[in-house]
Amino acid sequence: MDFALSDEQKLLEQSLRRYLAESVPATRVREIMATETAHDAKLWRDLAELGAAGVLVPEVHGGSGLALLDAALVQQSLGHAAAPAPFLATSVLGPIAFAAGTPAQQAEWLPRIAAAQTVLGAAFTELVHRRDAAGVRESNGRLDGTALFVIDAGAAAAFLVAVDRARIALVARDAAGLTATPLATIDATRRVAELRFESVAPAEWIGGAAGVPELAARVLAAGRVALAADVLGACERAIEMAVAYAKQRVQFGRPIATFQAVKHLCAEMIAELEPARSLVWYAAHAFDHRPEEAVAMSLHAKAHLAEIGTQIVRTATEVHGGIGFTSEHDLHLWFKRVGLDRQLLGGPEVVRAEGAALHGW
Amino acid sequence: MDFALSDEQKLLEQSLRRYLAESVPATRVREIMATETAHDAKLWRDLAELGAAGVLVPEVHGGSGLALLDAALVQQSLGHAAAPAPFLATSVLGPIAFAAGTPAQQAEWLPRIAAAQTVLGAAFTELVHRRDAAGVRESNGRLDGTALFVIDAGAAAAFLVAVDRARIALVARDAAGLTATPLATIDATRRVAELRFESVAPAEWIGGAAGVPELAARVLAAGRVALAADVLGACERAIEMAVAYAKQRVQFGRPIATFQAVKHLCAEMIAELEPARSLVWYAAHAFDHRPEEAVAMSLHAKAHLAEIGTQIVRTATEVHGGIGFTSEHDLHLWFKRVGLDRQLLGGPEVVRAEGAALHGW
Amino acid sequence: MDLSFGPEYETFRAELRAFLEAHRERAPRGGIVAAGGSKDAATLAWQKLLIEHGYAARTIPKQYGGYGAEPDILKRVILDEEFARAGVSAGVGGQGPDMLVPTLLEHGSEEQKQRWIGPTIRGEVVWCQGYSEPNAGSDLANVQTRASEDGADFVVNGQKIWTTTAHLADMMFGLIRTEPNEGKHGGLSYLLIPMTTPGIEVRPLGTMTGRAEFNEVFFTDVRVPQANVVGRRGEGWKIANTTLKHERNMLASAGGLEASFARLVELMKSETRDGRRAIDDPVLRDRLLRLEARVAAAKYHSMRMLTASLKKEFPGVAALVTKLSGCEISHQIAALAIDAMGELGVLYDGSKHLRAFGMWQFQYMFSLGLIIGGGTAQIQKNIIAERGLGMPREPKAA
Amino acid sequence: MDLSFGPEYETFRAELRAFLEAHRERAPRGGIVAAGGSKDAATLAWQKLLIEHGYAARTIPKQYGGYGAEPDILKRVILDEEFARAGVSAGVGGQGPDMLVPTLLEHGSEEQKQRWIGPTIRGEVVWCQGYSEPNAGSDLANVQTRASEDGADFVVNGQKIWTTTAHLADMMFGLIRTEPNEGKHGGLSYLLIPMTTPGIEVRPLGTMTGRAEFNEVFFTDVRVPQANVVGRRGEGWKIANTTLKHERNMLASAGGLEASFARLVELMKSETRDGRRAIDDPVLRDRLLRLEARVAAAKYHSMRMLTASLKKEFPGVAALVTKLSGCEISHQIAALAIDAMGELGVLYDGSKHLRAFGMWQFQYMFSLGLIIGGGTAQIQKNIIAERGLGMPREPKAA
Repeated sequence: MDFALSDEQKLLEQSLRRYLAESVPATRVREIMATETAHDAKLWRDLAELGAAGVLVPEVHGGSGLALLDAALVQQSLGHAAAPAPFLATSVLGPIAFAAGTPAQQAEWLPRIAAAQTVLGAAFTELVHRRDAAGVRESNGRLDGTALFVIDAGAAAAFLVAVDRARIALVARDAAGLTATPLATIDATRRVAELRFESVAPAEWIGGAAGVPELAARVLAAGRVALAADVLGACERAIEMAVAYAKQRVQFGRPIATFQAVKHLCAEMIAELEPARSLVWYAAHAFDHRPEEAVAMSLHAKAHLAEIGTQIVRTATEVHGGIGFTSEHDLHLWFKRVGLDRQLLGGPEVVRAEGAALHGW
Repeated sequence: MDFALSDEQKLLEQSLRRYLAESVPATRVREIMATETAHDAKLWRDLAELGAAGVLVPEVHGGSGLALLDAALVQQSLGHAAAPAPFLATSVLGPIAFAAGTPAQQAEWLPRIAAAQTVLGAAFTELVHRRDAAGVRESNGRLDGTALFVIDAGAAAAFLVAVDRARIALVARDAAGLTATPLATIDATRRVAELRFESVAPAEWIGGAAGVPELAARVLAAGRVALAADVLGACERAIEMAVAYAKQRVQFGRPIATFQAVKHLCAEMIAELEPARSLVWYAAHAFDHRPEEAVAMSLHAKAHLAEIGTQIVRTATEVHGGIGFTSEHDLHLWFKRVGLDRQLLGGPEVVRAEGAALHGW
Repeated sequence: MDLSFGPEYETFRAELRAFLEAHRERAPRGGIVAAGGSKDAATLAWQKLLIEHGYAARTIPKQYGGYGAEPDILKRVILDEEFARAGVSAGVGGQGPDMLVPTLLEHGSEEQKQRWIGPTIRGEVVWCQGYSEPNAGSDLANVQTRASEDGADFVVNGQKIWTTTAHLADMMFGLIRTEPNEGKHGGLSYLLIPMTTPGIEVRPLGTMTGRAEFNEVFFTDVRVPQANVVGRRGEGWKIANTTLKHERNMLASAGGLEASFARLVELMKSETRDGRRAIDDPVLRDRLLRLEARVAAAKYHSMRMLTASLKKEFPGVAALVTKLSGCEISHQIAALAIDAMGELGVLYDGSKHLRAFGMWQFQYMFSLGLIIGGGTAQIQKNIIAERGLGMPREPKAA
Repeated sequence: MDLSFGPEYETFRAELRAFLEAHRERAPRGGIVAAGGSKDAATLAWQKLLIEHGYAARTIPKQYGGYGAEPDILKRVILDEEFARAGVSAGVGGQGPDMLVPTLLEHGSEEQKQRWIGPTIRGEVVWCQGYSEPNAGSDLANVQTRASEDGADFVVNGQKIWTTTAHLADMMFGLIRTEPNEGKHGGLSYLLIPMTTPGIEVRPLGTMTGRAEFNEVFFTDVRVPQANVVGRRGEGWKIANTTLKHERNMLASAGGLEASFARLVELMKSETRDGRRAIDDPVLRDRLLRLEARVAAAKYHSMRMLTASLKKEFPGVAALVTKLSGCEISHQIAALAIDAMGELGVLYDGSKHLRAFGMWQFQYMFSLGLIIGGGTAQIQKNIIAERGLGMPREPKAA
């Protein structure tokens, strides 16, 4: 027994980081996010070749058959690069959902996910709560209503949709009666949308029209761990940038890194981040190996990373001074990425309230 | 119009501070707090001579006839000295309560308060909330039950007692059926007690047995402003001590005050304290001059000072390093004084919830 | 402590209300935020009307075009309250009236006062501030933009950054290195520079908010008369530090926090989650109450500081801490608004469902910029500790 | 990542449970806190039994009196869990077994190992640590207690402070200045000093908690054999830094947080306000959940760090941050407990109505002392930034 990444996991992480550093630097991120869907087909295919897109897809369907911890490492690397890639919905939520699907569904979708031949969007906000008048309802086999904040909707060919706050339907983007409207957020590296359903016939139910008990809890738990991992990666990057900047920026005749105040800001950031990394690892591990703790740990990871993440990207900006506030400098890409991660699938207060309820408190 | 202390107020504060610095240094505080009642009759008489004990007592009854802002300045000076004196219950809550009393009650009690010829204790916790099975009830003119956390009970000759969470009775310490049991707290400069009532005949009702509308709200508001002022004074002292210590303590070959980290801790303390001082002034002013804001402002002052006060005495202790943690060093007197102030008449969460309810939120 | 609104003030308030009621249609659009660069006819006419009535440039002496009233905090409070309540423009503001004019009154020559104060308070001349540079951020005395003498002129070369309204401004007041041999602080002069001078180039500077609130200004052989120095040559550092103290009267900033807090309350009453209002969530409500106390503290603290400054008393360390907390509270107000909205709170850029035109995210990011700007929080803390608490400076590096 | 409890571990756990069930009556009272100075017969006998079964001194080599097992985190976890669950003493702990023994194993001579390790792990010899001095707090290298040579002995003069268990200890391991000409760091030696030596005086040092957890130790012409130096003369600074790394295995500290958090939950379920339980207050509950996440992070972080240390991997900056957060979490747990109790939370000193013997206030104050102790948080942050993040040191003062 040991509490550490395996050599394979370190290798996966290294190869991803190397690829992202070389092929998706901030300049490239800016190009991709300026496109309509913020989707780069080549980047997505490359992620498949690196074994990332299919990390959770069983080997029999062409994937790597790995666990959520591996997926979290991928998500973390994407967060570190602020990479625009529909990994969360397609490669985390998709396979977790399809694990409850029929053999036919699995055979149809999982190989395409692993090969990065498709993109999925995930309309799961309603599993957490309803804002405004949102809500998708089923009646006589038809879907009506609105789903807000659909994740990775930019280039999605189909959507996993929470219906009646419990069941999950799979709906093609071009289904009759379905309208997707982009919602612009602060974070342009990922695309969120609103889906409007008017008497839409669902293509499929995942696990049948009656739904699968616990499936909603499972996708939410996986999604929240992945979002926590994304914050983790983004914060790593923000700290790296702050430390590097402090070493080279000279004020009052010396690098600002020699000022105790600047040092301590950096120390406080890393002191928050490192234990949080261990928490994310454990939460991801628990998802597959400690089912009784999986949901609680996903909530802790999501809420805790949201809180410290917000603080870290703010502090990193302060260390940069004015330059970190400019659009020209890249730091704000991570600042905003963490801002979106914080709210998706429930902000920290929401998530902690769920945690308390789970305890029966 | 101006937002500042008057010359008279500055004079009152100066004379008090001078007296306390000379006559009640920490060594004397320690002597007084080691006695059974933590009451020093001479100190109490001196405060009367300085016009402090009767600050709120109308001139016709031998007092100074001043307002809560003046009383807050006295309380603040006492907090600054960590002085053991039953000012809060006797000289703040007493006169505020007796203002609603009968002419006879006023004539009997107010001159004795102004002359420091008596000490009152205040059993008002129930006006905020009940802990454990506490509660004093009236039935057929008799009082039964328990009052917890009675303020300034050490040398009290009589107690103002909240009955049925609304009315206020005045009960002599030696009333038949009344037992006072000291409760030891972290702060030995003031004495808190439990009162047990067994069929006690109340000596008097303040404003009649039917009670006075708003009286409970008024005493609570005044008491909370005074506690906020006590925190203010204690924190002033803690910061003074931290800054002075930092200037003389040498580590790594230089005074620790030259280290940016230490400087910034001190800067953060004072940056919290100074706006809070303005808030306390306004809350005290509003009590007499802006009745519609009085309660809300008392809640803000109490909760805000409790929060920043806790933080400031902690930071001051950190600036001192190990020495600030010793019992030999005086700093802990203020650390503990703020700790008690924080909880009396409602901790910050409790007080903020009241504030929200007051808004109708 | 006298905050009573006596009859004189009630009359003042009643007159003001009547004035606003009668004339509000003549006010320029855009709410109460004082315009910093708009010279359209409606704005100028409105400002003229306000000055005539003593509702703008109120304490500026008559001989320089102001209303010439004695300073009176309570009237200042009433003005802020009533313009805010009416939702009507309070006239021309910005760095000219708020920073340059007080500086000229204190340090300017009679000729400079006569020439600039009137047009500035009337809104006819718009100013920008030229202090920060790429290598003089927190270390402001490190200004590199330099002026060499050439006859009666200076010839200026260099670059300024973080210059708001530079693209709209007629004039800049800036710190320029005119005495190369006088060391960091002693070498600077406070110079008034016409923005139309050949050799000045203004480039918008984008920020994380997605808007260009700032500019960079480049100087290439820009000729400025030496007579445009305010005070004496080499005194620029001292004068700029006075100006910083004048920076936008503090009541206005606390008033901004109050207005922002009021909007937050409204937001939390209207936003729902599963049909429950945000304000009914005890955890969010607790954060709201914490902020309300902080906003109140900032408000009364600013009244205390303004009183001291009007009485020419030195309030000591208390005066140094305002800046540190104001932007922080603004940031926290916006942070709570965003959390109360949840996913709706991260919408931006004109998105469907966007609340208040994205104001909250803008405030969240912009207030962070302000925390950084004008000397980072770290520098502010040094100043508080050293000037305010008398703690010794760091020893010089070997 | 392999946290599976395979059959081997289930067996280990089952055996341990059976052992605790069978023998718990033989354990000394006082719960699971490892005794740091108690040499009563029951404690020594219990420790002997634990070592025989491999439940104490587990990884200490057999030749020095230990059980000689390979390090195994999972078994360490199981031991902590099961002793905690049973509420039974986990045997002798303290600075001897936890700090001195690992140091001797790494730096001691064979003779020193033979002489001291066995008696220490058996609890027969109790140790205290002599590092801090009045003028060597955060600046530990500033140690002034000095030893001059006299024949085969050192003669020690000076003073130590913050010395826990000095009044119970047989021996001290301390930093003493033996090489007056070798500069701050190079002049220190790591010396083993019998506390019974004439010239040593121990005085209890009261703290704000009202208890005397610490002592001052005064040395007047105290003779110590030179052979009692561990490692080489002048290497004390280096060796002490290794010892600091060994400081109390990290799992135990995270386990303490977990236990403390569990007590907090129980408290919040039982304390009421107007009949409502503290845990039903959403605001307090939100704070509780925040802390639960922090406790979990600390727990898994300690497992990660222990794994790295057993694999002899250098975990980098991640290893440096544990101390900074652990005491802070403990302080915050106590702060929430106090707020949940309200006025009951400030009772102390055996007061009527006092909860848990005043444990919460004690923890609140004592954890603050720990934040200060062992290098203040400020020094910790310097170390994190400089050693962990490679940020440059401050320039030396001129």
